[in-house]
Amino acid sequence: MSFSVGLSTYLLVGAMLFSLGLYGIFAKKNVIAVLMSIELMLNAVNLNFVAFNRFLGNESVLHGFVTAVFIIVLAAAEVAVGLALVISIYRTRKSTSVDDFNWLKW
Amino acid sequence: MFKEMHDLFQWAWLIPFLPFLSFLLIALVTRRSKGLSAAVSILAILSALGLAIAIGVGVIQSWNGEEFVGREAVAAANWLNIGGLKIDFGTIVDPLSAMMLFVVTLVASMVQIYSLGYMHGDRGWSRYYAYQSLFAASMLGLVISTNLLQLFIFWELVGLCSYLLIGFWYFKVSAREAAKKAFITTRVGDFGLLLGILFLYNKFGTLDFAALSNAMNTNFQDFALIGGLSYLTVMAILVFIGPIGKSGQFPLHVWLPDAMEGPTPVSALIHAATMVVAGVYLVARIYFLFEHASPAALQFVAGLGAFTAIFAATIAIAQDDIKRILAYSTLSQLGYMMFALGVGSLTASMFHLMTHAFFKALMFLGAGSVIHALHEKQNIWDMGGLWKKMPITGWTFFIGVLAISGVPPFAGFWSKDEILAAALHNGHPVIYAVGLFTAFLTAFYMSRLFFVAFTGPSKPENHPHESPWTMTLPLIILGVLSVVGGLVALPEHNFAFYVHAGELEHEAMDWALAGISVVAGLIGIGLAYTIYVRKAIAAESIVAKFPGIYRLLKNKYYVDEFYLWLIHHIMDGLAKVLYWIDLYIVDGIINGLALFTRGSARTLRRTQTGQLQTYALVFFFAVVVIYLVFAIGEGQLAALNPLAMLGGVK
Amino acid sequence: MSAATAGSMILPFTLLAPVLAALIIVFLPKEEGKMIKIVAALGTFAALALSVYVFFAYDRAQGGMQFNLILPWTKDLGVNLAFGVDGISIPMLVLTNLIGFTAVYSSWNLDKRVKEFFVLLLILITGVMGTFIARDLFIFFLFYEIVVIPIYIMVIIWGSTKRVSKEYAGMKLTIYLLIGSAFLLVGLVALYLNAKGLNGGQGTFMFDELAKFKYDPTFQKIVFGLMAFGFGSLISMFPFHSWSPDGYAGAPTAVSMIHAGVLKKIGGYGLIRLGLMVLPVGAKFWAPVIATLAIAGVLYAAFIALAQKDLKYVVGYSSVSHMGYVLIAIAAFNVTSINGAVEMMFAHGVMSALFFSMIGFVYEKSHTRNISELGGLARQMPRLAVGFLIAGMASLGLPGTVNFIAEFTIFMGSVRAYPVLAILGIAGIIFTAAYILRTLANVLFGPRRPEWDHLKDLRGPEMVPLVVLVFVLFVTGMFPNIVYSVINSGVTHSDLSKVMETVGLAKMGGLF
Amino acid sequence: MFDFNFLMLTPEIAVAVLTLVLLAIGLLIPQGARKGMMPLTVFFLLGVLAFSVYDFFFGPQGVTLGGMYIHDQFAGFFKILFLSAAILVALSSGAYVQSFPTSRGDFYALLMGATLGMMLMSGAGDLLTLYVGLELMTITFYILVAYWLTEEKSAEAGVKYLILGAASSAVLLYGISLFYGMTGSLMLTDIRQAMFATPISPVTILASVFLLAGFGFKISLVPFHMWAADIYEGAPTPVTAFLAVASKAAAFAALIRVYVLTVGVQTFSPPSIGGHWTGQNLLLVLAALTMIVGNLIAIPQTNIKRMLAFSSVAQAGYLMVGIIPASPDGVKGVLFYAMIYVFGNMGAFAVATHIGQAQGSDEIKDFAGLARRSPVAAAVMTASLLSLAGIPPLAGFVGKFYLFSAVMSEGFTAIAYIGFVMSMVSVYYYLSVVKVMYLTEGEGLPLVPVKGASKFTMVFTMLITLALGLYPTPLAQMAIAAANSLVK
Repeated sequence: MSFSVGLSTYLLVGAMLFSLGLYGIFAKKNVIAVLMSIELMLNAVNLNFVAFNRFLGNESVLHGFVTAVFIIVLAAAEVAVGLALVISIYRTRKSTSVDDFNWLKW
Repeated sequence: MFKEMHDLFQWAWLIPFLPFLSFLLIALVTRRSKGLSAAVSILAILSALGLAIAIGVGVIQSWNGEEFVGREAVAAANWLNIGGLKIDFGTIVDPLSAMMLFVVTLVASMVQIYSLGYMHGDRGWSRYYAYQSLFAASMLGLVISTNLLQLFIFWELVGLCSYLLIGFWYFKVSAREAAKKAFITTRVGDFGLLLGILFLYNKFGTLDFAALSNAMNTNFQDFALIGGLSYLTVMAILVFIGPIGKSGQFPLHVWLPDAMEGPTPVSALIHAATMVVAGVYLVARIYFLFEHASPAALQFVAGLGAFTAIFAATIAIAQDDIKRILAYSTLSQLGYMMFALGVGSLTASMFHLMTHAFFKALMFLGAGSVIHALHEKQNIWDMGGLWKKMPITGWTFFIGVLAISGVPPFAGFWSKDEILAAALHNGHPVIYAVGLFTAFLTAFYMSRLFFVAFTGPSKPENHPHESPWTMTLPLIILGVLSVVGGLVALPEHNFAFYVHAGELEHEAMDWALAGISVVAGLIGIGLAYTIYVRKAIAAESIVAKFPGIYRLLKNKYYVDEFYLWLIHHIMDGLAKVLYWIDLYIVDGIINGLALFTRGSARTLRRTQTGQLQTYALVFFFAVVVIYLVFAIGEGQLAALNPLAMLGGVK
Repeated sequence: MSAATAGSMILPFTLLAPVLAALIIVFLPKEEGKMIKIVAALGTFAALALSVYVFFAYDRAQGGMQFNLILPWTKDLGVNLAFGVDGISIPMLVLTNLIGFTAVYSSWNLDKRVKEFFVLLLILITGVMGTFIARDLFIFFLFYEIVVIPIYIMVIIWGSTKRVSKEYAGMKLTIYLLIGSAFLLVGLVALYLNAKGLNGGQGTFMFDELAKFKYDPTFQKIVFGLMAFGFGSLISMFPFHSWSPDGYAGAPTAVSMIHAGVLKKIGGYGLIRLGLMVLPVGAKFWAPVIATLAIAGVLYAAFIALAQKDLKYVVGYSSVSHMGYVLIAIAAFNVTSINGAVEMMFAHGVMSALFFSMIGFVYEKSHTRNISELGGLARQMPRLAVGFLIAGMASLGLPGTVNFIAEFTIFMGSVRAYPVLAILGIAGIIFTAAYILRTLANVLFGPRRPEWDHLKDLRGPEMVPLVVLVFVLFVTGMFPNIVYSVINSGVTHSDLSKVMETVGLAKMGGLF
Repeated sequence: MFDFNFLMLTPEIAVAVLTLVLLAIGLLIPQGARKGMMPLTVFFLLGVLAFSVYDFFFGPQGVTLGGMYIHDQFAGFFKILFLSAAILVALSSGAYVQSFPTSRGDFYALLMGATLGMMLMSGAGDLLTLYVGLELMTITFYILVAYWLTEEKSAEAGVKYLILGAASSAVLLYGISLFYGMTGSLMLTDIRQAMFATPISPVTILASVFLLAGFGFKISLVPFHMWAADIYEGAPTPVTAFLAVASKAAAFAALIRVYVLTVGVQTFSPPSIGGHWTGQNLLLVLAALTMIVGNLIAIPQTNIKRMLAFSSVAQAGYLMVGIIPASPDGVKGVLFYAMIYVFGNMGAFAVATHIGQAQGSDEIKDFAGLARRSPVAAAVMTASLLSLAGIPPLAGFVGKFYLFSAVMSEGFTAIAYIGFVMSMVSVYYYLSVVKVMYLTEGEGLPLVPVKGASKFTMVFTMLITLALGLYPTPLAQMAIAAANSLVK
């Protein structure tokens, strides 16, 4: 059976990445890890964009690529803020486990 | 100035209005000063009396022996006028109302004068006269009403006055309860009367007596309504329920004896002479309804009246309280009047109404003077030998006894005889027999009362003294009237000429019947004499012979007990049950809903665990669910294949 | 209309009088209790005087809406700020101000947070008044909901806790009526949209314009059902009445007076103005149900009143019972009965205001409303006893008081449509007499109780409610045409009479 | 061919400049001398507001940046909304911000950043712009929420918001990417065209569901609402206020534009414009759920901010109702309600801010006797809450009337029942606050008179709420114009 790398493959990979990230969000207890999982999801989206842009013909229009760049930038910003917050909460709570962040409830 | 006396008729409205005015005056102005209040009130009622006499004379003048040529209902004013309901108020002057006006104003003024002495020094003096005036106004208004609604309104108002006056000494629990009982019991009767009024209006579009009777005379087709009774019969009976309550017919008679809690003059005026006969008057007013109705209606009236007559008389035998005896005798006499109407003799009934007013008022006032003298003692066995100490009271009371016992030539003789004659001649032998026996009983218990209270040795602890002239004067006047009051029935100027329904139906004096009833009366008196004066037969021995019957009579056939049971166990029980339902079911459902809401809120609140991973989980789970629901809803089952979304892309 | 152009600003002025008073009070220092009360009294009196003027100036022969003032308000919705009165609303308007005026005097001895109390009271009066003079459904509803919150605050602050806590009573009152009004609102929107459709996309809320359209029968049935629930729970129609006894028991005197006196009547008024006039077919469909519930309520509440120990509960249940008469009259749906319904609302308003006012004084002086603890008060407080007695007599429909006229008319009208139900209802007068007389006897009469010897009888300002209300009760009762001339012109001149000719239930003579 | 019309971007540019200026000031001027930043912000914003109001009525309408940025009255309306919200927040936060331990100045810079992001969202003509605006707003909010460094709750709220927010925007992005894949463009107009051609398929459904989830998170639509309460409670009260009114409104702006222009087509919109019943019913169910859950959970709350959080969840439900019919009336209702919601909520939050700052507590029981301790605050709180509950004569009633009459005219009656009944239920918990404020005398609690800017804010919001309730016409006209500029 012949196996050609086509759009579907990229999308499949993207979907897998996304799901992995999702799993990370649910399963990981360390906030840092959770942040990384979110990065995974965003990269999955990037992969989608790039792949679409590549495979939908019309190379001259770079919307997909541009968007990917934008996302990367914003993700970086997000992570920066995220880490800062983690540090600030770690100062007081001496923990980075999401399970401990449950003072606010009900 | 009036050319003819009947020019006065248009001023008839003044008769109730004057007392009403005095009521307002007393209530608003002269409240503080006792003398003024009494003066105003008595002045008003006396001038009303004068007017009533004048109008009476006018009526007699305008009577040519065949028909009444005076102006009847004086022009009426519109009182209520809305879509589908129009009521005019007016005054009617005819022999019937003229007679009633005279009786009422007379007795009322007697009583008010009498009260000067009787109520002397009571702290409620002004209130008393205000009530008296209000009552006079309402009663007179009732008498001259031209239509059923107007009559009903005053009917209720006299009820109110009766309530207020029975409960005049409101701090006495007994008085308070009696007043309440009186109001509610008569209210039951009013319920029927009101229904009658409503249905009559809806059928005939008017409540005016004349108009109604015209409507019935002219091509009105009576029709069967329910239970084989015709429409008019049902109406007649409904309307008659009112009188049952007001005139204390069985089974709504229970309030009248208790009403004796009021001051004695009140009992004389309201619960003997005037208000209680309002029922009789009402039936007389709409007699045409009964005539058009099937005989069943009148038979009902006759039967109930006769039963009440004998029923009350038997109770009276076993009573010891002087006022209660008189009360039961009143009930009995009212029964007399009712069955007189029932057997078709309006004349006789009205005649008896008048004479009874005289001698019963007389006896009540007499009793009052006795009670006054003995400082509120009412049990006849605590009295005795009063005749010598209180001659005027004694003599007048004796006249009253003879009158009610039907001894000629006293007033009662004529009227009672006319009733009995009517009963027999109109073919009601049973009723006649009952009436006759009642006459005997009446004579017996009244003379029992008299002998026990007035003759015999006087009790040492009593220091009775004759009452002041304010009290004895009315006694004398009424006494005279009780003697001569019946003579109007003598053939040459016959009562029936004045008061009758439809064609002249006057019983020619039937001396045979008269003899029989006189004998019955005399036997009664004699029996009482032998038992209570001669002591030939010991009352105790009779009691011992029939203990059951005695207890039954003594306890008034346990009717009151039955009603009490009904009220306390049935009505209040139901009330409690319904209240429970209201609290725990009707309201319970509401509170339940509120509880449910709050409960579910508290549960939902627990979903906010504060765990951000839970939140994320919920988020994505929701996404998946929505996606699947949507896809399946749109029949995109391919969505169930995880890769389908890729395949979908070009 | 001549009268309209002549006095078209008079209704807004009537409405503004209490508002003005409230504003003045806001700027008075809160220590000036006396001054505040006087200002409130003046404001309500001005409103009363104006509305009485309207009452007499109204052209009965011409009928219809008069003293109109119509300003376009919200164009996109088609709301008009429209005021106007006809024979049905005038008695309600007068009643409102009558009770408002006397309510001020019934609260004369109040000394707790006087300022807030009277401001809220005046707002309350304004709101109620507004509902009765509004010619626009939207404005009507607006005013109706304005009153809800002041009542809540007044109940929880100045109320009294007896069988239920005042917080509970207030919240129950508020939420119950609001939920009712929620369904009402749905019906209202539906009606508006439907009329908009029939009107070619131009929305309108004017009552008389809404009444012009012929709505689809099923639609009418649904919407009238919603209104029957909304207005029905407001007029405490069995079984949606359970807020009212608790509410009155918890509320301060003035609120009880206004709530039982007029606020309730908005329900009946709405049913007539909106239900009968706009949705006759729906009304006819629901009439038997309403009539049955009404009579059930009459007897049910009368019996429950027999079992009450707290004065306010007695009157609370009795008002439920009396409203049953109004409802059956509305359901009977003929000229006479509608006349009676409006008259009954007026009569019951005056009577219950008097009753609650007297009870308020009793409670204020003796600090108890428990019937068994009272007794023989006629000796210590004769004036109060007179008022109490008259209120009682009025409530059992004694001739001479306006209540008798109202009941008689209602019976007359409803007997034509529902003979059997009417007879049952009339039987209610017996039980009414029973519980009223019991209450009177146990509170006023009976042996003198030394513990009440210290009570002071009514005097000075306290006499105002007694005198005014009793006067109205008797004058309108002895000369019924005074009020009926207005009501009757309202009923016969409005579209109502036409509607009733077409779909009315009036069977002249009826079964009998 | 590449048009770049500065005139249309004036407000955005102005706010951007302000942001940078504030940042610069924050760097240059020493801590002590930064009292002036609040007034500076406010007055500047007032100018911008004035301009955008003028712009709304008389300014040029059109599309710029090759369609990436739309400048119509719809966007204009929302810009006015954001600016007024920002002004009110700034005004009411003065004292509160002063009590921050550090870097008080940057607070306003961040506020402006968020505002800028919102304005971008409301004007975005393609999904990328939309996303950038969204992130600009959200990321600044992450910081703002956690701004109170010493307050641990604040930090926790920040972290939660960050993680959940980022995850949700990842979902949003994934949806966007799918749309891009299906249509080959990010322009809303192009997407609309393409979607008309495309038959409904699992992908289109998934894409639109993801988009819905992304926006749903921002507008706290049940079941994407879980974060709201915690964040609202943890964040500094002014931030909560801004979050509750402005960011929600911004999300709604974006949602409406996307929903009405693109996603609506063939998925969530009424069949009349090519949608599907399932989508409609799903939205109805979600809206109903939002109203019910929000109102119910609000009942047992004891913390004013948490209570307001759930109430704002419920409000999102009401707004959602207006979107469903995708009709001019509906959109008009949403716009109107969103605007009055700003004033209603800002009033409540201003009082909450004041109390929180003066008494250091957000518990409802600490409002005891407020009627005596600060009549103004109590009155404003009452008015605002009742407006949120939709009690006449306050603006909330008219707003609800618009929303529900719009949806009922499309034939959805059940949702109207739920809506009206739930809003009456909401009266229950609103009134319990009123009860606390008026019933007790609040012995032992300090007098907390309001003064200055915050007093102005409170009274102003109350007056607006009352005025719009009594005479809604002006705002209604604006809303109609805006709605018509969007929905042809």
